Amino acid sequence: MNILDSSTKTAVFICHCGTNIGGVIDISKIIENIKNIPSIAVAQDHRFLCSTDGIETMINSIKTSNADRVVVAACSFRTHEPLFQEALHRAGLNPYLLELVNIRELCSWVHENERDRATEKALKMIRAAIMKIQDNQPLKRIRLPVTPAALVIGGGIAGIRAALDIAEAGFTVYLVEKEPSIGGNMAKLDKTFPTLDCSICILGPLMNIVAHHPNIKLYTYSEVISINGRVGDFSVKILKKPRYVREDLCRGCLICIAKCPSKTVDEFNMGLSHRKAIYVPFPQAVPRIPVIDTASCLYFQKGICRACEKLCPANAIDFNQKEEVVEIKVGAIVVATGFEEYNISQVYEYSYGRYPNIVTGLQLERLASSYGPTEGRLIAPGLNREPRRIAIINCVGSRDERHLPYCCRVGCMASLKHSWYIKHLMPEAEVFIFADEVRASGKGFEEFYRRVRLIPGVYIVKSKASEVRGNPDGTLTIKAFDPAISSEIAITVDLVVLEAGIVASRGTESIKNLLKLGALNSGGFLIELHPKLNPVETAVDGVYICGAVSGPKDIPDTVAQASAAASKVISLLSRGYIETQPYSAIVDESRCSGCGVCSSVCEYSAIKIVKKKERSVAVVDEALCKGCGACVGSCPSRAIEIANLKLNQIDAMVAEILR
Amino acid sequence: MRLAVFTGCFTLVKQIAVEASMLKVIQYFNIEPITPQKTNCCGFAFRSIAPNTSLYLTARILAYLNTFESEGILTLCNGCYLMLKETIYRLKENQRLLEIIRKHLKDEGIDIKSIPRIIHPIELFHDIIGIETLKNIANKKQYNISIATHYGCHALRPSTLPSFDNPLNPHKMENIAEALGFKTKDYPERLDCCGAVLLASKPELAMKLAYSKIAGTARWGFQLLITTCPYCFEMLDSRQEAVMQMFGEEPKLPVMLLAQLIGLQLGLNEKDLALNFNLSPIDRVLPQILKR
Amino acid sequence: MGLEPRVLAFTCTYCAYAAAEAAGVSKLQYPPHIYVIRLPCSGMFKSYYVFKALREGFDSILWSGCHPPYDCHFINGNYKARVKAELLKAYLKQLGFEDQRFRLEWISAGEPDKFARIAKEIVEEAIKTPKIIFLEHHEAVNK
Amino acid sequence: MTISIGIISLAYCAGCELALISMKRFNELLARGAIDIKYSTLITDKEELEKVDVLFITGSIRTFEDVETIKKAYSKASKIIAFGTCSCYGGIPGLANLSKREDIIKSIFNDITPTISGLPELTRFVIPLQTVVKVDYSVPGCPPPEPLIEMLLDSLISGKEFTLPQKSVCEECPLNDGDKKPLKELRRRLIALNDIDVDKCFMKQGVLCMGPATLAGCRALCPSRGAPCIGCMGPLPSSRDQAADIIDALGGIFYTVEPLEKILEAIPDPVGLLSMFTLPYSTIPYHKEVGVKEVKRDGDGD
Repeated sequence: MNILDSSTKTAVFICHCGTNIGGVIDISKIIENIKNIPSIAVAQDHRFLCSTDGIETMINSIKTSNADRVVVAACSFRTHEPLFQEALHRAGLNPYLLELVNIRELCSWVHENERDRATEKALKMIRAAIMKIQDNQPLKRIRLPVTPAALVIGGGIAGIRAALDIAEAGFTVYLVEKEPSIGGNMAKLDKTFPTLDCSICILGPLMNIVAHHPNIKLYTYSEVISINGRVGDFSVKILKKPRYVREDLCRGCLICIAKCPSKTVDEFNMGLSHRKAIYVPFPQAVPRIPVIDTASCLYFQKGICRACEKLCPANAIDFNQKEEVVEIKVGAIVVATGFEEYNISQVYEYSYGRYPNIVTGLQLERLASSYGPTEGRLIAPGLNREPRRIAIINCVGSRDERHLPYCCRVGCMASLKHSWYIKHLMPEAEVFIFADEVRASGKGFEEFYRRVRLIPGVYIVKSKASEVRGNPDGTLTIKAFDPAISSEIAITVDLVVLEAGIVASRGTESIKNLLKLGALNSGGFLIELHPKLNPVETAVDGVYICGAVSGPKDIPDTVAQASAAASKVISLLSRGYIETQPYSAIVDESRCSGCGVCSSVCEYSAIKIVKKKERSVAVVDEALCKGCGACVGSCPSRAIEIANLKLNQIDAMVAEILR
Repeated sequence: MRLAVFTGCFTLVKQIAVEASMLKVIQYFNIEPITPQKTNCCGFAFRSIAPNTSLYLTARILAYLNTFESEGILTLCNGCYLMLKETIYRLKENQRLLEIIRKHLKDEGIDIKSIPRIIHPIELFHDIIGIETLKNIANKKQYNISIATHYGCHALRPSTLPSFDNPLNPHKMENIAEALGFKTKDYPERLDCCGAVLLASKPELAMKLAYSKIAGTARWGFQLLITTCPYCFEMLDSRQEAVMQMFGEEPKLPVMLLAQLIGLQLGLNEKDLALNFNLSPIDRVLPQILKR
Repeated sequence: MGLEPRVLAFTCTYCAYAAAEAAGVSKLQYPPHIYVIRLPCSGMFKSYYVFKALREGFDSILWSGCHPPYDCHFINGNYKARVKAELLKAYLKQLGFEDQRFRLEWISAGEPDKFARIAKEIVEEAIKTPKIIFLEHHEAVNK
Repeated sequence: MTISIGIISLAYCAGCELALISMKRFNELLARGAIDIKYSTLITDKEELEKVDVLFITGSIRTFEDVETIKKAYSKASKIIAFGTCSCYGGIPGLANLSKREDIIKSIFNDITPTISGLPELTRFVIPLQTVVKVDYSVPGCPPPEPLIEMLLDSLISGKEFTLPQKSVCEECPLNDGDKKPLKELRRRLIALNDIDVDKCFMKQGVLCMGPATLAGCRALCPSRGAPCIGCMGPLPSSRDQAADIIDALGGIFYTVEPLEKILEAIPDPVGLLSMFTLPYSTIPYHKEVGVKEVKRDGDGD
């Protein structure tokens, strides 16, 4: 391309930025040089281009010189591009006909002692930008409508809070939970630290509001199986697993459960008790509609029984129910799939799973819970009596390079809470907490720590337990090195509680894959857009994360994050439209061979190969395109380019720098 | 199959039963043992004081055994096994050191030409001879004997080196015992140290460790303990009487080598298996095992 | 003109370019022979740019992006760049070009010092290596 | 009207010339008298090339003899056609640009080099025709595929412009379904070919196929018959570097978080595989030692 033949008119403005640029770079020399380029309509400098005067001067010069594109040599596009784009807009030009050259951060500030060379470099940078802008096109942002509804995946406290917030703002919310009841891990807790609130007493009411909220459509015992589309316009398929109990008829009398003859391990009670084949996971379950577990139901296994069907006063039992796929449209998605305990049988030295009297923190919650397997009496599972001495080991799997490198953030406080439970239920018991440090950094945490520490019979051993060994009589011996007495200690107890590390829940992986979200290697937690500034947004527009799925969290943090995600959703839905970013990929159909490399590398599914007049060509959905250029970088036909950063524009810059 | 058998010092000077039983047993499985004469110490003793010397000593073994045609080196001692395994790992990592060592080896006219497979006895029985073969030997006989397994630390650790079994939860020795028709179970002291390494510097602690192991097996009701390592065998068998006396008890745990146990199943006679060298009360279980 | 080295740095907007700007804010000095071109993402890597820049007279080319595994703003552009860069390096190596003529570096937005250090290194390296001038096709018949 | 044709050959294997003269259509035209072969190294017995309407030049420029041949022939024709990939892009002989000419001579003649005389001297590197002389049409292919030659002959007879296809092999390929998401990791072509599904895109199955970066015109001859494209048709019109284009496509498709040894192993000879036919035409057309002049800088280079 020869700029000498150019019919364009370029205006160039160079900012002194006080002495920041002008003190190093000889701007008058640059102006002299570029004035000789024929296509330059005007070349001006200004002491502070970003001042009101600077902007007004710029607008006037553009108007009087009839320039049709503008190069500004000043500072960072991050801070000043919107300002200068606005100036172009006011001068009647499309804002994307602006090229901002950063001769401050990239030149004057880093070459302060080499003025001549810095001037030469700045000149080259500006000339390269002049060459580049010759091919800039006017661009515009497209507005697309937003479906005023949201999908919340996960019915734990995070999902419940987010769903309620969005529903309260007047938008439809679809809340999907894979278990028969919402409530999540919080429903399993007996009490919450540090206030010792009864967990279900504060969660239960929220669960009931969710169930009856006019704007919330609840899908329990359901899973999200496909998600397509983009921000503002997702179409989602939900698989409703058959309950074999008709939700419209069941009145929740639970006679069926009482009469069911078949028993199996109770998942809600973490394997510590048994439930029936037809069951609700816990008394406060929402919805209060039983589910038949086909794996243990005598009818499904052997074709006999049907006791529940015979006895149901509402005729709600329906053995012929089938899976059902529901399709919904939403504008935004909140992922709140929560956490689960790390599989600590892999932490071999603590012998979990090898002796019955070793339980995890969540199992202890169930043992302590009034609606748990022992109805609130603390019974050691292998001894069938109350334990007298109990050891609690912290950081099991957590902060351990062999397992999970990170802190679970709740184990320390949970261990204190558990000691309190034990002392509350059995004042005579002795509790040993093995913790090499107690992290009590939250509101009221240190106070709670002090309170528990002062309870007689609670001993905190400041050390990591090295091993748990079983004894033939069912008791357990814990070995540790106690730095306080510089000696190895061995303590024999009746029950060991392991505060297990936390990982993202099992269901997270499939949601991650459906949405193409990023996840951490260890723990599988989803990655936020920015750890500091965008903690609930993700790399996929319109998809938000909250709660323990983005990293270990306690309840207050989870709830705060859920509300944050909800407010992001509300602001998106209430605005009603989205604006696409303008730098989308453009396909040159005369070059495109339809080979599909671009559509395969696009992480946002923005490119589809479409048949047009017998030929396959790539078509870009501008609403989905993020302008990352992965397709540009991979297209073997050089048929796809990013608007205003075309191959020949880069070529022109390269050539100009070398001139 | 031809295997070079590296006995190590301790087997030669103290626990000759380890070599005797192993050589007898593997011949039954059509493995031809080569017993080179001019080997040296594996260097384990220098491992912490002069690491490079110990690497050189092991490297010399590798180079020397290179001169024999074999499909691998069977090490009888856990210490030697670790040294050989670790040296291969270190030399692969550090080409410069390998070159230096090769230069010195040249003075003797030997060279590390190929890296042999290092085989632990447990690996030999479990993976090379195979569980199925062992099951055939046992011929569906079941014994009412509960066997405690003792792997020995260096068979499995450090866990960063490649290992023939899960270093934190091994099971191959249990598999072998079960294949032979014995009962076995996990017990807390299973992976504990036998104490042998501390024998020179802290004999009392060493004895205490051995005692805890022997006492542990008694508490969990085992009738027999098996191991493969001559050092562990020394602590748990030969010194059992001394260990128990220190704590005012009588020796009570029969201890056998894995090869001896398999040899008995094969019908080899007790002398051939050097069972007369076992100092632990093996008479308590021997009649039961011999009853066919 | 003449023998002064020329280095071209392709940077991604979110990490490497941000680091270059941050180096400016911190006034970290480095030689002025390095020219920065901003791309949206290192995944926009086109081997053609590197060939072209080398052929046209740049002494070295730096391609920089966000640290693997999770920094990339566009999910995995850096991984795509990595594969291309390695293949390209193997290709250039076979054509006899020194390793330092093409470099791939991960520079996060929080590493302005790393950007300055690499800029310095790469210019110093370029000064040490000879300037290369490609013969045109018609020059092949000049004896 | 009879169109007179001359075929001259530079560094070549005679394949292109054979492909032309053995073609059915060509022989029909010959029989009809529509064309006439005035000169061909293979089938005419003439010393000198006389004036012709169309001159087919096959092979690349490798020796000074080739240079002389061109100089003599160039003015004798009204239309010049670079025929075959060697002529257009350098072709397989172009891979000689990886070695210096001294080394090439030495590797062939070994110690007896000094006693050889009368051999034409090698040019510094292999030159594709179109980089040094203006050609009217380029017809790539190794050898040029039949449909393309037919189009060329038609255009010669009718006087219409001949244009090359603009797109890549993928466009014509029956295996291309517009999706290149890999089903398997990238593997060495020879090893991978043992377990390949011949009705699925090769690229998707982890086999290097040059199709996406190679000019169409062959009707996807190889891929549709169970062999991946090796790129003989040369680069697309928008590019000079098949290698660059295919590297970009490979990197995008087979990106991985794993170490890259496996991918590098899959392409053991990058230049030989990716620029097999086009090295002398690409942006960097030769080994550094073959065609690059190095200028030492002193000090900091002021």
